[in-house]
Amino acid sequence: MVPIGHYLFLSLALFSIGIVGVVTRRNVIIILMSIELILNAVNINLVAFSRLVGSVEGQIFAIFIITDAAAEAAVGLGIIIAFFRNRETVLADEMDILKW
Amino acid sequence: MLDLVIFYFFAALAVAAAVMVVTRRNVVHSAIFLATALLATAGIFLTLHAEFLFIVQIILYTGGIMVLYVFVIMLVNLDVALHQVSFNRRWYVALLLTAVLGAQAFAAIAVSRQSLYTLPPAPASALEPNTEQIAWGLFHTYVLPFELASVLLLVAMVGGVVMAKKRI
Amino acid sequence: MDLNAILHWPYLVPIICALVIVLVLPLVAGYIVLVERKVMADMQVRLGPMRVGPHGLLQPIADAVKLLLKEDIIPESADRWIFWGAPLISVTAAMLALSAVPIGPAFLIAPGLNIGILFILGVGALGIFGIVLGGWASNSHYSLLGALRSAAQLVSYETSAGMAVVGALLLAGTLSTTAIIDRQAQDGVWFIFAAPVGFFIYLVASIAETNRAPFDMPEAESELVAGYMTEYSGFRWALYFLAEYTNMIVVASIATILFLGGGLRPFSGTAQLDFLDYLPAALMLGIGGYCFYRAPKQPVGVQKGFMGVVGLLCFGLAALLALPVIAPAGSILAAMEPGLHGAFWFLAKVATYLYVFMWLRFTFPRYRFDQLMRLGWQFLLPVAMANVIGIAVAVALHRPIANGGLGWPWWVAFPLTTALTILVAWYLVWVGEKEEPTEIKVGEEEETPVNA
Amino acid sequence: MGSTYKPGSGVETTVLGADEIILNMGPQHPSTHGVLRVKLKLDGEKVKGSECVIGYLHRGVEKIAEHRTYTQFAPYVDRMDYIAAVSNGLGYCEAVEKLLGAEAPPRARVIRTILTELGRIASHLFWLGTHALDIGALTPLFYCLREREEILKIFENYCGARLTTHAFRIGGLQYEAYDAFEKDVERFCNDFDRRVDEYETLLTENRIWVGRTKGIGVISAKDAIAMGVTGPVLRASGVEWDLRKAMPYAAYDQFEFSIPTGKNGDTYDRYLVRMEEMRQSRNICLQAIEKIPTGPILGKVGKVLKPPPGEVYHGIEAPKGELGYYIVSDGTTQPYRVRIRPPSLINLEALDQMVRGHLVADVVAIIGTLDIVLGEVDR
Repeated sequence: MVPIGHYLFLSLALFSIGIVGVVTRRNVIIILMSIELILNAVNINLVAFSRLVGSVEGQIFAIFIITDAAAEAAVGLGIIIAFFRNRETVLADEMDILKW
Repeated sequence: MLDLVIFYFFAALAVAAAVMVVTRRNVVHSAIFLATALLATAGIFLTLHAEFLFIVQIILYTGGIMVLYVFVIMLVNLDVALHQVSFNRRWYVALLLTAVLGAQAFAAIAVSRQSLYTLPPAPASALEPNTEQIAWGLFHTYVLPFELASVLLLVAMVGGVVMAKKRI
Repeated sequence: MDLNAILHWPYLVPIICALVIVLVLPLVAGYIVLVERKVMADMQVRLGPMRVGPHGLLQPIADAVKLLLKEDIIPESADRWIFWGAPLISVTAAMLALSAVPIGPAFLIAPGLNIGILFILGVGALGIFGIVLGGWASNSHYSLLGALRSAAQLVSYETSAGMAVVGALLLAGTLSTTAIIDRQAQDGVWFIFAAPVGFFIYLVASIAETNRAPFDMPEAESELVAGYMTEYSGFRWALYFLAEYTNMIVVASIATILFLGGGLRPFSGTAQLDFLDYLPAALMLGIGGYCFYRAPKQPVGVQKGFMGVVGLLCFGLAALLALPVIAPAGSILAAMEPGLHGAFWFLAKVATYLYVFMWLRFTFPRYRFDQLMRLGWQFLLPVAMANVIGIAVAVALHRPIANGGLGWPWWVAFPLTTALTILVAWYLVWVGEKEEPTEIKVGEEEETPVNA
Repeated sequence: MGSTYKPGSGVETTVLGADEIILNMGPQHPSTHGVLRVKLKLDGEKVKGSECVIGYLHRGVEKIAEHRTYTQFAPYVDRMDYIAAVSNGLGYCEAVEKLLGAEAPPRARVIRTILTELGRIASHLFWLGTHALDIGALTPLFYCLREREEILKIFENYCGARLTTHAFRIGGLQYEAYDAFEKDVERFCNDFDRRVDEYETLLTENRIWVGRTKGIGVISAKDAIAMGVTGPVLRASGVEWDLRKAMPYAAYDQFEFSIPTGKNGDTYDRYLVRMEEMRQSRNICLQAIEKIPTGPILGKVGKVLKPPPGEVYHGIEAPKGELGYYIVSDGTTQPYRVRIRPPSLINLEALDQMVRGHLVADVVAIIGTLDIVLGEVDR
């Protein structure tokens, strides 16, 4: 059994990389993908602790998070398509006015 | 020993792929690396005896969500984005702040390091049979969140359709 | 490490099985292509490949050599690495999916996998990445359109296929492939008889998933040249082909496991019909005999000899299949019987399923893309859901009273719900026909004149 | 559907909306029946406009005619619609005969009719096979080619050539019918009825086939007439116009046959019309072999053809539509000008209107249903 700390550090690494992606990239699609990385890091945490305490509840919540990720991807990508159709761009810093 | 080797293999793969996701200029490459990272995470789940979650990760995340991403990437024109600056102008500030945040979390884990490394994990049999236990939890204990999740998906579906449709 | 330790090494059997699959599968896929061409030729009043070897028996090898020797062209404007790697993704996913398929009780790479069916479905679906990325990396409109069609089609029909699988899983009560087959052995009934509608849905959805005619939109050669494979040539193209045929084997295996009783003999529980155990051997004997009958009629001496060798091979297989049955109970030979015969019946069922694929391909025209989507979402998916509900009800009706069911006999509960499901399907067809052609309005275009 | 035809409509390829792409189909494409290039303006997969680019197979047939004698030019016309070469020859020979004021003897005319109708069947069979192949049905092609092979064998026995037959000569026939000619034709016709039924069992009530062809590429009778569309395409729109009945030539006035017409002018109707035409052609052949008159096969036209100055137009009902020859003679042995009205080219002009609003897959079906031969379109 790999110590649980290993998993936490892995999770932390993925989480930080995801944060870096969200705050530094300009492309909205990559920002969304970075959010997926963050959610994934959370999942690793949950499952690791579920293994530690011997209860599947952590895994059940991981499933909920995956559901949430699916919902987020569907709506987010829908917005991106709608935005791209109007403005022909997918860069976050060009989405700077409320109405066009 | 074998456990550790497998863990480090998947962990290294996940981290390396994650780094590539946020640094690649080409969105398609990013998507491929994200899929790799997600598959590596699935492997991590397998080392944690979460077999059902492993396959859910592959079917839903990699097979479903990532296909959606790739699909959208191909719909929105890529060639323009390739010649644009891919990072913010103040990216170093963001990086610094993230590093601070990461260091804090790192410290937090490191402080409780001892207990995390010595706590005996529950016996692997506690999670067996994995699929049945998850089913029981989902459809019995957490049936209300489960239904709510389905409503969330419905809302997302409607939202996605409304957003992406040209003329409603 | 002595011999005994090696023999009891837990990874020995899986590794042997994996090697067999990786090494033999390309050959098998090649021969499926040959069989397909022969079947096609037979249906189209011609002979098919006849030149390489007797009756074209060596054609797959000639094809493989040709493809290997061809120049590996990577288009100038293609995304080199993705173009290079995409076929590998498809092949890897398809082969990986086979690792959870039990070809008979003895031949299984991952025996303890308690999520077997989901594993096959999920990993097999990853092959879509190879298709989409390959189409995108080619940097060609045809390829991209083919790839997008393929992705949309696969995702759409996976839902229906998944629902059909859920129906069978309700009957089985487990996800493990071996346990599903055991359950069918216990019940004495293959699930195709309990859930014929589910089987039909899975058949249609699996054809669509493997991009076969009449759903071969992604590679519709008359429209998109060759879809996502347009820019591929030589060995990479062959890899895509290998992936496609491996996927066919995978979906056929899923259908065999879930609906056709896996490696079970027909009427495996009926002792009076045990003479069926001789059927495999008899079949092989027949084929071998036919080879010897045809051998003198071959035009060249070499081909005569080759035909004789094929015949001998068949006789050998016949002996292999017959000996365990004849051998006294308890001997080593008799212990091999379940493994050998299980593999035979499993492969026979897979082959039959593939034959249906081919048969349909040469009979039907191709659907149009929107028709395909309409069929998938507006007909197949609702019927699949009705099927799941129907089976759930039937299972509840059939369950013994002691377990909280109603204890209806099998032959009442299942036919009743099947009939109801068919009624739903019929209703959907009726509704669909009433509102059928969503007239494509030409007037819609006029508001934005495209012509100068 | 209203009449939306605008002359000179094409695709503006420089101004594109956000979701629009230009897709080039052909000239090297499996289903453009040769070297047709279609520029499609697509919105997703929906066709917003199309433009045919032709000329990849241009051989200057009309110009060649000006430097050949009337007799020398006859084999060239076979190369236009090479699927139904007999019809081309018939049209040309009759046009020149008209110019000369000569007439082929009765026996020649009946044999011409038989061969032309066999050619029509062969052409329709080839159309059916490739059309079905375009829509994805692989097998009908081979069944169709099996029967076409029988027809080609008859041609081969008759004149030694299978495809570009050059079977006729100005003033009559080049060859006398061979001994078993009537028997061969009769045997083929007797078999053929059953064969057509066989194709129909494969396709006519097939849900996929109906779904792929019904309501696709609709063209109204009014539009069809306005664009000069002829042949089965016109008849499928409900116009009962067939030159064999309207202006009988060869020996068509002697035989009973009907003109099948459609109602909706869609791809399915065109399919039905052509299937029925094959049956009618078979009937004509059966009637004709009963009464092949005896007599000479070549009228008196002389060895050197020198038509009087003047001009003539003669149109026949080729398998694909009205095939017309307009010949101007200046009194020498060579025509001053030959202008050919190829049915495929005129029918192809309807393509743009037929494909608008349909999907890419339908474009293939519509090109197939127009039954074009690029040799004829480009000449």
